Amino acid sequence: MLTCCLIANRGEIAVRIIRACRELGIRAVAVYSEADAHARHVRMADAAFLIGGAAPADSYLRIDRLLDAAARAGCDCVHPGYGFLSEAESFAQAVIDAGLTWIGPSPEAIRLMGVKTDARAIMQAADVPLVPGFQSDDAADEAFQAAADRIGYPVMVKAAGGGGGKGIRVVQQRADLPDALGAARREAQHAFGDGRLFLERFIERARHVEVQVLADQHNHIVHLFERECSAQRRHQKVIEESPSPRLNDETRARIGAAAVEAARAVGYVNAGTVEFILAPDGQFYFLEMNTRLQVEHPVTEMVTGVDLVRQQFAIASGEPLPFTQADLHQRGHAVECRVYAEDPDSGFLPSVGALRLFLPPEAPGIRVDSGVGTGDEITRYYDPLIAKIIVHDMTRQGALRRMDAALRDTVILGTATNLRFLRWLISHPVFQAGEVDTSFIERHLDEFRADAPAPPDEALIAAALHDFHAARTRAPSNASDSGAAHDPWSQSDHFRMGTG
Amino acid sequence: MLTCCLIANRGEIAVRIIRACRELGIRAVAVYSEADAHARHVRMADAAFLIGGAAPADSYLRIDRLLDAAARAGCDCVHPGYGFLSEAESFAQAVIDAGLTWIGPSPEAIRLMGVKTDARAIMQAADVPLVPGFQSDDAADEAFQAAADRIGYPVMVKAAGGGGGKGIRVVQQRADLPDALGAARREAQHAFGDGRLFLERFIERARHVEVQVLADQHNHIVHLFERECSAQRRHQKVIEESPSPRLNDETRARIGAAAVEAARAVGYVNAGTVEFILAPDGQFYFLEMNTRLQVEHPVTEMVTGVDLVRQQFAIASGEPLPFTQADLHQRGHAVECRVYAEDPDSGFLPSVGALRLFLPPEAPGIRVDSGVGTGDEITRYYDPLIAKIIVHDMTRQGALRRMDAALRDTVILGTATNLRFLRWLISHPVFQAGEVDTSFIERHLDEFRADAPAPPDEALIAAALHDFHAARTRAPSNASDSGAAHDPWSQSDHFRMGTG
Amino acid sequence: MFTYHSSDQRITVRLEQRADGTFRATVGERVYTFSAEAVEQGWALAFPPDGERLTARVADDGESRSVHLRGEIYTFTREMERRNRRSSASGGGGGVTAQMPGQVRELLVAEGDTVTRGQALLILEAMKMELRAVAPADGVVKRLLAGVGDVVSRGQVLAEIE
Amino acid sequence: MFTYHSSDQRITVRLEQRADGTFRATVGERVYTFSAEAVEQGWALAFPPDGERLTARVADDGESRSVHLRGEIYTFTREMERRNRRSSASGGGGGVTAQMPGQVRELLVAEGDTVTRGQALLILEAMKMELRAVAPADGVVKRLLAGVGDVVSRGQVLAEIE
Repeated sequence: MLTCCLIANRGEIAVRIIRACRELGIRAVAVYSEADAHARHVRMADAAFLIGGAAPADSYLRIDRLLDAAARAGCDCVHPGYGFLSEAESFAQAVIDAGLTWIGPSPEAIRLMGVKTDARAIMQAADVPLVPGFQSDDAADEAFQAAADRIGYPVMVKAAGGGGGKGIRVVQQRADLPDALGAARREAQHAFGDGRLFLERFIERARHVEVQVLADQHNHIVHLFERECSAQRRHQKVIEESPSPRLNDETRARIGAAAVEAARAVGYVNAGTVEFILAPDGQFYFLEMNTRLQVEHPVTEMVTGVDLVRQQFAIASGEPLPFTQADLHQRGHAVECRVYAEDPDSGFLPSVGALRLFLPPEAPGIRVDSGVGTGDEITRYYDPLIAKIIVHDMTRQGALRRMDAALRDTVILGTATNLRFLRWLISHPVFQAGEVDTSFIERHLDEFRADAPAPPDEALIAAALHDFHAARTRAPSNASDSGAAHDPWSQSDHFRMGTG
Repeated sequence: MLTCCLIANRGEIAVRIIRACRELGIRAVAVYSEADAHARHVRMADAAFLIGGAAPADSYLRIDRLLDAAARAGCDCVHPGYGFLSEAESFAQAVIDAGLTWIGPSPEAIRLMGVKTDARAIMQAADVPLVPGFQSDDAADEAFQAAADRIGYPVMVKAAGGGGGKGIRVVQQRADLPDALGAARREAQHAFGDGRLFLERFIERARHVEVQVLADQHNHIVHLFERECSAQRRHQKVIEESPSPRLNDETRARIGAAAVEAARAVGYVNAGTVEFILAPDGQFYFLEMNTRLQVEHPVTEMVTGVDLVRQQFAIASGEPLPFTQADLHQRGHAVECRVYAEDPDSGFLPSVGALRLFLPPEAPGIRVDSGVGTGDEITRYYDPLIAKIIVHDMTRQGALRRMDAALRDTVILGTATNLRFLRWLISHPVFQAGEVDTSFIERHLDEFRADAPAPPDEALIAAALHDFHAARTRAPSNASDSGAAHDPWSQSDHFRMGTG
Repeated sequence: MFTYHSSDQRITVRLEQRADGTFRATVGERVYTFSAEAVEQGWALAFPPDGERLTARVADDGESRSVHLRGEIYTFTREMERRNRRSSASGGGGGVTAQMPGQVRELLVAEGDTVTRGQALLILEAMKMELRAVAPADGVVKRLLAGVGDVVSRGQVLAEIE
Repeated sequence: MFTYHSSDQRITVRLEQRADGTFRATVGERVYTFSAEAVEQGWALAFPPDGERLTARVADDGESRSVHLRGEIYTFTREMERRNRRSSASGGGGGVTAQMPGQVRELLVAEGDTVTRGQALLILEAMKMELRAVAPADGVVKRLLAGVGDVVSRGQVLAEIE
């Protein structure tokens, strides 16, 4: 039995894990950087430890300090969340070496899937379909050139050592390859400390479909069906859904089986996601495996009824999976929108600042996962995710309608957000038809009018009511310096709510 | 296509219906009594009409004013919710006569199921199992006496004209029958204007199991499985769940089929609930049919994935059911707790007053249906329901654990609540074992310690922080007269929240 | 009176509470009647009082105002009353400004009236107190810039004396 | 200092903020160190500052206080400072009370000191202002009832002069 968990993360995923701990009766221990001293995950935890400065390299990436906090709190397990050290073999190993339980796959599985070229080789051996490509750890540009000619253009140059869209170049014609290799190598070296590259055929109008797997310590592996994540802007997922709107049952069964084979090939244990490219002709190809919980895991939870985070703890405790593949079914349709503090009007730049007001939507079939609330700061140090809004309904059409109502009801004032962009996207006929591919947003972004409309008179009247009321009820101590906002002795009374 | 709905109700069910309207693109028109001028359902609606004084007879039961509001707002349909006029044949008929669509069954079906003795006769003809009993519109006490001797003791005296626990007497022995008949007759006459009685065998340690049905206008009737509602205090449901923890698959199939037959026998259309008594020997007997949406409908929504309120609108629009019986499955386990403003320490009397603070629980798998928020009043005029907390999880054990976490996280200050009682009940070994019958709470209530424990030092410290802070930030205009609380010009700034 | 800027537009909003508790707003030239009720960080409004209901949420940050209404967020700026404008007006001997936000309860003079220094010009009600706005100097009431029922903000010019 | 009544118990709570921003509370005879942060209608507390964290929600209604803590609701009453107690104390010539809630910044006298009417006894800081508590009459400081760092409520007796 696990009794006390160090959560080596921040934001909404730390909050999500704390909630799972509450239900399991596990003590939840948070860590935080100086920038997160007042963050929601710190307030919610049963204990919290400061582990360094705002920069991730000085805090959330400091293995020594994380383990020190775990020791001081008496933790017996560590959950890494996603991002930060969640896919760091060295962290998993250090946790295990410290005598703690790692809520995730073995360091060996992380390593095998972490180097994209190694993963390709293992998948090839396991008969998991791969995009035609070329890989070599020490190939000269000439060898890449010859391989690209063989694979055919357009061809994609990718980094062997990492993911997340970094180090990727699409080369349309032969003449552009040398420059692309140079640029991708520099970017990969900078991002991952590993300049190795590989080539893949570039599949046009491809979709991104991924499969959730769960594997216990007793050789049971199941998949929890697919998530469609083709709505991406610059390789970053924006909206995810399950089921995929364009997968027939036969392909669904095959892609699920392929994901299970991929996991089995590396002796995978715990929750993981196998990502595939789906070509317009219905063929799918292994892309990579994420050896951790995924941002978009809630859509799978809603269509399968399985609590993935609780299952992660159960698996790490040695419990067998409580279901077989035959017990699992997709029911209804779930959609997730990632609401970011970013400004579509200025190229989607992060919009930092205080959330003057955040009222999440609430209604049957809506779930909101968020790490912030009214008054919290969106800082420049971390991902500017405000909330994940997830809806579930019997049909895709119903779920999209529910999402539109949810986005409409979401009130976020104080920072710019992508809410209007999300509403534009889900209402687009191509999205409604379920025919978005991974480059759809780039191709159609000019259709989105980012500039906000002029305020109607009702908005001006509401502002006038606010200004009049604010002037009347402002306390005499005008303590509105935000630096002191968290000190109860100088608390600003800027935020107030009516008795209505 | 329905475009504008008059919601002839208040509180959480009015809010629930407004939310369904939002998703369907239907304009939601609220009505309110003078006591509800600032109620949440009024604030959320697209339009709202005052229909009279606080007493239901002067507002929510006034058919003339409801129809007048519908006409003024240009409504084309009426949703009655539950309670009030939802099972009034006369209201359904008046709505139809006014040329509007009634979101519910036909007046005829309401009438047939409304008189309990008539309903018994129809069920008998339809081969739906009935508790052995005796009914006669004009029987003298002697005839009842003879019938009671035949049925056997204990025997139950019930009112023919109504439900809700009124007019019910359990008679343990022959000598007590005459007094019981007299008392029940007076109570029934007073409550329903109908003093007719009937007898039923009293089944000891009985459970209350009900079946949700949906019927469209094209002769399709399905059931959405059962709800277990045995946790009752004085015939009022406290906790409901689905599936029933003690129904085997064979009985589940038979009770579902019986409910469909019951609905078919009265030509039922729209959503309804057939209530059964389940005897310890596994036999079930028809109790009554509720010809409306039920308070506890969310547990069915969570285990079946069907939005019952949206289906009500679809059925009333003439749409066929989008599924057959074979498409419907129960998945996981859902539990609902009714959180009331009532004081278990003084016999569960309603605790009226302002909700000084209401923070509903939020986490994956938790749904909260509520018609009130912080600052709202719980008045003596209506049901003191604050919120329905509904949880869903893969297993009953998981759902109960989740419910305990949800109840723990529910913050309600300002009125007494039954939260501690609910937590006591779900943690009771008999409830955990799924073996509660309808008289369990009465038998075991003395085990519940209603008096709150003494405050720990942390609570006193928190109060001291509050008092110090409140004194410092109180605005100079001490406008705390609650009568003016809703006038923005004299708004009290009593409720404030920190910037943390 | 409140003044806002959106894009290159300058829009004034004048609020007035009526005897029955409902409001009248004049936005530029357009007049609205409505009811308003304070709700969490915003206002439940109905245009007109028995008409369409909507909830507006408002936040401010310095001069910036953002309003959430019908699923859309509108951002604009408030033109703040400038200290120097007020002082220059009174420097000219003639601007009478509101000392606190409130509602004009009664006008005691009319345009063209001759007034003496310290004479009460109008009564302002705010925070359950009455406040008299007085003439800063002897002169003639050139312009009255507020009417009975008007809601005025701190520093707003109420009258000009020449 | 704050006084509460629960059942038949009378419990006093004394708060003190320390230089590092954390707090010390004395509840009856028991001493706690903790950190506190304002959150929506309550406090995020940690006992001690790097120890167990919990969130307490507080509401008041007249003298009644209710606190939600670890899933339980506790209700008790606050003993309010009585006007007449204050006046009777000062009527005796000697009670010095806090004019506003705040924190004791500095003690300027010690018990036993002779003071003259109007002499500053201690400095109270509140709402970013400093306030001097002065002797109401000539006399000797009989008792000092507050120490540096103490958080005091309005009307609380700070010193007695004889």
